[in-house]
Amino acid sequence: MQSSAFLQLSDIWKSFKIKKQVIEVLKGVSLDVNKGEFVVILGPSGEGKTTLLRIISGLEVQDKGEVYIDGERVDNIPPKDRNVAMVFQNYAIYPFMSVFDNIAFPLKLKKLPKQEIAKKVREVAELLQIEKLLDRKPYQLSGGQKQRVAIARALVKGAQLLLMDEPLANLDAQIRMIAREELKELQRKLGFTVVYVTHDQTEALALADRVALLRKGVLQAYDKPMKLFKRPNNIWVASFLGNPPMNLLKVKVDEGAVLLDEYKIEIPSEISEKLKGRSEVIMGIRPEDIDIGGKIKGSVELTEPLGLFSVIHVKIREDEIRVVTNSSSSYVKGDTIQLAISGNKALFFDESTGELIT
Amino acid sequence: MQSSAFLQLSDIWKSFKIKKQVIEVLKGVSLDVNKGEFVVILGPSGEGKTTLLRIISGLEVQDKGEVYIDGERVDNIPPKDRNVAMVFQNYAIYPFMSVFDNIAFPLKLKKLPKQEIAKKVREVAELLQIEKLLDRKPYQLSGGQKQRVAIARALVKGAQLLLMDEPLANLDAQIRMIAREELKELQRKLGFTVVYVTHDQTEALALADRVALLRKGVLQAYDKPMKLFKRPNNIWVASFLGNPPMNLLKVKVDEGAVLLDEYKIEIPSEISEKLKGRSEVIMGIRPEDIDIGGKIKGSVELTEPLGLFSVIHVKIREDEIRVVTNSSSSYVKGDTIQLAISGNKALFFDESTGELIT
Amino acid sequence: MGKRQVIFNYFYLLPILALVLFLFLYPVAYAVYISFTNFSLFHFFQYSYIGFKNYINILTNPNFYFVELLKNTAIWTIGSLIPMMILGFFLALILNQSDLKFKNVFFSSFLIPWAFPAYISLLIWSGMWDYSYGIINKIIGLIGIAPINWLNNTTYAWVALILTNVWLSFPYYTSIFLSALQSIPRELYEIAEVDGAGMLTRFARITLPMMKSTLVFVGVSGFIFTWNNFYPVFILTGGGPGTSTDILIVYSYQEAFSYNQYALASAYSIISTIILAIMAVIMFRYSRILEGRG
Amino acid sequence: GRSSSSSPSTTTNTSSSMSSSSSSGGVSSTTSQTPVTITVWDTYSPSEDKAFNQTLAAFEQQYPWIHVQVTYGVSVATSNFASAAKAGQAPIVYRDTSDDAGKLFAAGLLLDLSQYLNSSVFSQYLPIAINNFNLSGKIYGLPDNVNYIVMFYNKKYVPYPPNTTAQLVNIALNVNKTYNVWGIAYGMGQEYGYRFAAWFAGFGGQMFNSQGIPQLNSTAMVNALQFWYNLTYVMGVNPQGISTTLEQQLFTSGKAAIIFDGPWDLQKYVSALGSDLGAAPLPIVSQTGLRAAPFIGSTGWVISSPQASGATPQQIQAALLFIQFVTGYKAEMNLWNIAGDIPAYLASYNQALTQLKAGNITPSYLGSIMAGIFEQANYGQKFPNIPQMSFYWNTFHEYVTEYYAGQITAQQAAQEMESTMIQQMQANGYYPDFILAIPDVMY
Amino acid sequence: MQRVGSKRTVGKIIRLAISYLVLVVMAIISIFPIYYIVITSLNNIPSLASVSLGSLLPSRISLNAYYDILFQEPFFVWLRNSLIMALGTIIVSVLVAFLTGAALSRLNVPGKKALIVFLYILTFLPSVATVIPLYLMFASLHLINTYYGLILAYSSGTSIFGAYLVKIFIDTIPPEYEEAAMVDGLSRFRAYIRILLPMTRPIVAFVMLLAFLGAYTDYALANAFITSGNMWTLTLGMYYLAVTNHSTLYNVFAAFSVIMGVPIMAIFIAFQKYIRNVYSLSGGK
Ligand SMILES: Nc1ncnc2c1ncn2[C@@H]1O[C@H](COP(=O)(O)OP(=O)(O)OP(=O)(O)O)[C@@H](O)[C@H]1O
Ligand SMILES: Nc1ncnc2c1ncn2[C@@H]1O[C@H](COP(=O)(O)OP(=O)(O)OP(=O)(O)O)[C@@H](O)[C@H]1O
Ligand SMILES: [Mg+2]
Ligand SMILES: [Mg+2]
Repeated sequence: MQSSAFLQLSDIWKSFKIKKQVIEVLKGVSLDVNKGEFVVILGPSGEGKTTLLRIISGLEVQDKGEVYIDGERVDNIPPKDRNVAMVFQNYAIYPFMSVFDNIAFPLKLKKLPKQEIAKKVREVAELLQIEKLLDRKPYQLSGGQKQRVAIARALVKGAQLLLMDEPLANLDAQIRMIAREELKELQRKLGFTVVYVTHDQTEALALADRVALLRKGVLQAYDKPMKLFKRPNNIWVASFLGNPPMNLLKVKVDEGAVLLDEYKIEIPSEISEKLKGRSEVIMGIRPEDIDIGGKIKGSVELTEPLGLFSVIHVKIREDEIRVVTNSSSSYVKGDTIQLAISGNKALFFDESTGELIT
Repeated sequence: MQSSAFLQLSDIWKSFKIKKQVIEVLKGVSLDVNKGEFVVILGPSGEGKTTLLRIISGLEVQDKGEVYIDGERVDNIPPKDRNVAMVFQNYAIYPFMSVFDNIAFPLKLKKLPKQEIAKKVREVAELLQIEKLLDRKPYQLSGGQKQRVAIARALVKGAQLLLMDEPLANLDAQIRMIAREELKELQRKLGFTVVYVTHDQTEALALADRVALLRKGVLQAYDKPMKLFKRPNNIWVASFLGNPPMNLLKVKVDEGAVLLDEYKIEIPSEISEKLKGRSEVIMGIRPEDIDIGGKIKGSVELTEPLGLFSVIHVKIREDEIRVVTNSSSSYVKGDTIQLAISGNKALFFDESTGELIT
Repeated sequence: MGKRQVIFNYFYLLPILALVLFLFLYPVAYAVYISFTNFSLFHFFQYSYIGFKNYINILTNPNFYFVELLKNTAIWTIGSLIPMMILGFFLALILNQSDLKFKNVFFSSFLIPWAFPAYISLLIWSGMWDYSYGIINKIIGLIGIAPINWLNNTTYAWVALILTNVWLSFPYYTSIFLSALQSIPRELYEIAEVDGAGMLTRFARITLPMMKSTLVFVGVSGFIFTWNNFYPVFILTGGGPGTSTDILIVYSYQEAFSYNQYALASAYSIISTIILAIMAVIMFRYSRILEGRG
Repeated sequence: GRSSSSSPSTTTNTSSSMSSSSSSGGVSSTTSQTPVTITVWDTYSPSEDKAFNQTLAAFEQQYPWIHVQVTYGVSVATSNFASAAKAGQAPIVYRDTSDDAGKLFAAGLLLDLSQYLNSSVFSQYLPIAINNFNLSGKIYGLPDNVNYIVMFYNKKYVPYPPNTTAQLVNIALNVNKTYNVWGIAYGMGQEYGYRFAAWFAGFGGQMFNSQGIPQLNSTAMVNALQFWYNLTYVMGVNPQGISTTLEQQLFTSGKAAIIFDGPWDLQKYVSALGSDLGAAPLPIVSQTGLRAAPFIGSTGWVISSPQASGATPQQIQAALLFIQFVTGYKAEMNLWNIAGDIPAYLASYNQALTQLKAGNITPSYLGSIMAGIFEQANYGQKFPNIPQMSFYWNTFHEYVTEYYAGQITAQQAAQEMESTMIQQMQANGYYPDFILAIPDVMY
Repeated sequence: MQRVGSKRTVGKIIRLAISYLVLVVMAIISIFPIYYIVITSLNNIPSLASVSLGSLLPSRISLNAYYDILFQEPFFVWLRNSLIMALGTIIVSVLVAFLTGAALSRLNVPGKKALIVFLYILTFLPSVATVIPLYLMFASLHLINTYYGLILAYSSGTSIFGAYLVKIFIDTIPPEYEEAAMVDGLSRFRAYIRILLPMTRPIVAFVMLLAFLGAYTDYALANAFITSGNMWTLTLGMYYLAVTNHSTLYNVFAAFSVIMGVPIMAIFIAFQKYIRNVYSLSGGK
């Protein structure tokens, strides 16, 4: 069963019992993470991301399946002996210890000499630019600072595997962006392996070497972020990624084209080939790939100016389409708008399974 | 002192005493909100946004200044008689009441007949698509659902003024976007006046008729969102808005141009006119207005793929510049890149006051 | 692996199991056993099994005062508990006002009755209730009330007992209630205020429901404690006048140590415990205070 | 506490002298006897302990092979003794009141001394004292004192000690009027019947008949109850609802003229009133012409049965020597001289009387006080030590408090006392099959 | 400066005035009996009867009673014994209550609720019924006149009640704190002791108080299981002085009460913060 991956999860199942009801949280998740890789597990809330991390760390024991770290099966090894470090969703900084003591804690447990502890703590604190806070108590820290302390505590151990559970979720948008950059930088510099959980796709795209999309206890996709973004392998992935996400429209297959209501959209012949024999498919088209000024008529429902660009919600019969435009355009509700959808920027999904056709 | 505005704040001052230390939170804030307007108060964490809302609702009493609602001075009127509705940062849903009872609460206080209460609750629940949840207890709700309950409770009163304190902050990115759209829709439909607090600028830009930027207890700016975005009136506003925000670079003023290090950037003559007599100014240029393929040479520090686009961090001497590009470009750290900055897309700020010059 | 962990988890309960079983299992078994015998000072080394005779006697023979004792125990327990909880709650509410000054001073002074050994306080109180020389009659004399023979009249004796007990116990209730009140999120009050609720409405609609589980827990444990609270009655009235303020626990004590009727005393105690246990289990069930979070 | 109140004399004889947990050890010489250790619970008061320690030292000198291991400061010990006995760990030697020890003896916890000592030993004690330790003809303890209540009065208010109740009432009324202090301090409200038994007898009552059946429902009881009710609630010369503690405080602080109490509290009264203190026997009840007769009780030393203490025959022998020694002439003279206990050992008693008559007591007013106390000994009744007696205290208390609380009449109280007591006895199996005949009343 | 909110100020003043009135009255009632005993202890007239309204302000102050207690009686032996028992009870109670509470709140132990209710109900049996069998048991185990016996006896009730309090408290602390420590290298048990225990400080302090009070102020058990004078606790010494010795020394009794009560009050006031925040101070926030 073993592979050369640094972390390997093999067919992990996990369920919880709450008041005699069994909730299946993970249903056969397999995942390989290479040494030095930064893997982000992305998925909606409550779909088992945290549970998966807890199984890796040993805080939770899977019902079925195996976990290997660095080639060794760790299922019978308690958390304290797995040599992983973890950053929790809510930081879990010990409120009764100073920042220094918080960071030094894992080292004290290893019974390192005092001087060495002080040295290591100072190093990692400098790395994270919190060397001035070492004497403070946690309640004297802002959210972003707490964050760094939690990360410092995880880093100081020198563990090869770092598990992070939505570490930036509680930060300001502003600070979040900076923290994100720093973290990525650090990981590159030190080369440790990271499994990072989030439900924020911007974060996932910015940080990940590979993104694992988790939904309903099953891995929906596991690939490079831009690959997933550009060619989502099913409609759920398509509808989950992107902000605003891809428009998904039911279309009729025609000779060399598809029909969106009465509008004909030409498609390249190699795609047309693959759609042969189907009467209806789901067409996916990114909002930014739709141009204004075409034949498809719709009425504007709402315009959201988002600074860099605006999102226009357009109603075409019963379909609502989101279009991203340059922010200088200013449509208001009720305006009629004409759109152009280019068939070679579109993706097509099977109508019943939702899988990508082409 | 009175104007025709529906809500008028006039020179509001407020300070708190904590252990004999006085913290000045608001330092003379004046704000007019018209009937039916959607005003967003935007600012970093801890700068007094919540405090301002609480003063409007009457939960806090200002040290100085006046509050008028619908022409009436309300400083002596307790919160319960101000006929405003409020949504708190953390929802504040009564944990022991069902969803129905939570929403019905303000109506029960008005001693409306039971049937009327039931009717109104049902109406507003349908509006927010939570009619199926009415029998649940709060702990059985997801974050997004709680959110809607809190909004429903605020709406059901039929108050003319709705105060909302980061109502969407705790939601998934996905749900947040949907909730945002619905809220805007609802406000348009029902026409109530909203004062909305957030530190998320995307939200502010998407929702606001006007945005009030609050910082250090002072209104930094108060204008239409796109106006602020495009022509921020000072460097703080410029650095705060946009994700990534505007690049701010110190440049030397030259004849008909400015100098970024050794690179000359031509500027239109009417701007050049205004910069006359200054030796150094701060140039603001949006990351998306910088093009790749020019004369300005830099080295790539980091590329963040963000789906729709990528952000490239470029180092030019000691300046770091963020550039937004099409996501198909793939630069890695250390690559040399050449940039073009067009002088007529740039803004210029006074070097010492930070105010917009042109 | 999971199974082994579950079994291992029982080790955490081992100390309390050991402690309580060690200190109670044998005594309880012994008490049950001798309650079926005629063990007393006069059947000391040789006593014999007499079946349910002690229980039948207690429950049917009017000389054993059972009905009266039960009634008195109920008066004592409920009569003390209700004013204690109301007063404790009321003071906690007052102390919980955010704009109140000198909170610590008042709170500290309220802790004093609790901090002083109850046993000593009771001796002080028995002096204070004295008819001719007690300070209480002197104080009520100041406002023109004739001296009252507190401890020698059933009604007044109950009043004195309950007031003393309230004095002894209200600090405990005040502190628990105060800390529970402080854990209620302030926003709940504020949103209600914005929604138009006045002070009384906020109390009835938010404070009370939010305090429910604390009130029930404190009520149940207070009920159990008061039911078995021996000293106040023992020291202040000794159950008098007559047996009109005698309660089960005090009477059992007298059976055991005045009459040396150990078997009867055990039977009384066991009946009392059974009644209490039934009520406790009902209250635990109903209140769900043992349920987990959420 | 109430258990102690059931017999006030119990509470007078306890102590806490903490000097050491064992005596000063026998002299090393192991003569012909093999060494033996006996355990002793000492219930003396601090002043009595001074006397006891002298006696103890003398004992160990005389019997060096007997090591006496004393536990000092044992208070309210009857129930503790019973618990220890149940565990087989009672002390070998113990000191208790004659009535409480009677219960223990009836329960089989104490040795029948008659089987070990011949009657010549018992005849060395005051007859009433040794008789206090006699149950059904068996002697279970050797007395070290006799105790009973007398009338103490404050000479500042009381011109002459009242000899009849009529005089008592008169003086009380007068004192009340003249000095605005209480005529009498007698806390009826908390009475358990020890002191009241004297008045009951004075009004012609008898607690048990010869079959051991209670005789409380009598006119004597009604009259006695009413007499005190009138003094308290009608004439108002006796304060309502006071405790024994408060009685003493009133008397010592000069706020009451007369108190009925035992010599065990003499020290307090002497130090508070000095030469103003007087003592006399309780008065004659004018209605009956009988003198109020207090219980004359004794405290004394007993030996646990082997089942209770696990004592060996050798230890029993040593214990017998010990209790004879600590109730002997020297020992009781020590107690009399140091603590003022009235001796139960005949020779000591006579010696004390002689001292009194010769006026050898200093200060001199103390002599007349002691004379008054000794005189009371002529007018007492035996303190019943039969097991039934234990039902008297609480029953009496229950109804006397109801009567004084105005809830029942005196007649009802008397009736209820008797019937309740009989019912209690029945319920607990002492009636009618477990009646112990009362030995002849001595006085 | 403008006057803002004057109408609301009136309501506030009335509310606060009533509050202060109630607080002052209750504070007086709380303190009065203790004041009364302090006054009596300083009064050389050893009598309850001599206490009048006027004597509430003493004219003559005397420390005789204190001298008598501290130097005429083996007070410090009693104090030592009381403190040893109280300390032992605190240690046992806190450890047992904490472990049990943690297990109740955190661990999956089937049947734990029923078990704990059962244990709790066992403790309902009044000491009247248990004192003799306990004596027999202690006697055969040689626990009479020992510190251990009493410490165990005191600890059982406090432990189980304390376990409930601890459980309710731990329920409010997110488990991630111990879990972080477990990942960092502690076993579950040690994580409880090193991390969870300090985080439950307020409730642990509260259980300590209950344990202290239970042991320090007990009379009944001490009287039953201690016969040897050098093992006496303060309450036994006090009972001896106040009751056995016929308490004419009312001021001595009062002084004893003061000496005994003051340390407890000091502890209470020092722990005030914790007592007040038992529920709200959970470290998680
Ligand atoms: N100890 C537990 N007992 C019972 N149910 C649990 C337990 N832990 C998690 N669950 C349930 O398992 C599901 C997955 O939880 P998990 O915490 O792994 O989700 P998540 O993906 O991390 O969500 P989020 O993004 O909100 O953190 C949820 O429905 C949750 O209620
Ligand atoms: N009741 C109070 N007592 C003392 N200081 C307070 C009080 N309320 C707010 N402050 C302080 O006033 C400042 C502004 O607080 P406010 O809650 O208005 O900020 P905010 O802009 O809403 O922040 P956030 O975005 O984090 O919610 C903060 O520094 C806060 O610590
Ligand atoms: Mg999670
Ligand atoms: Mg805020």
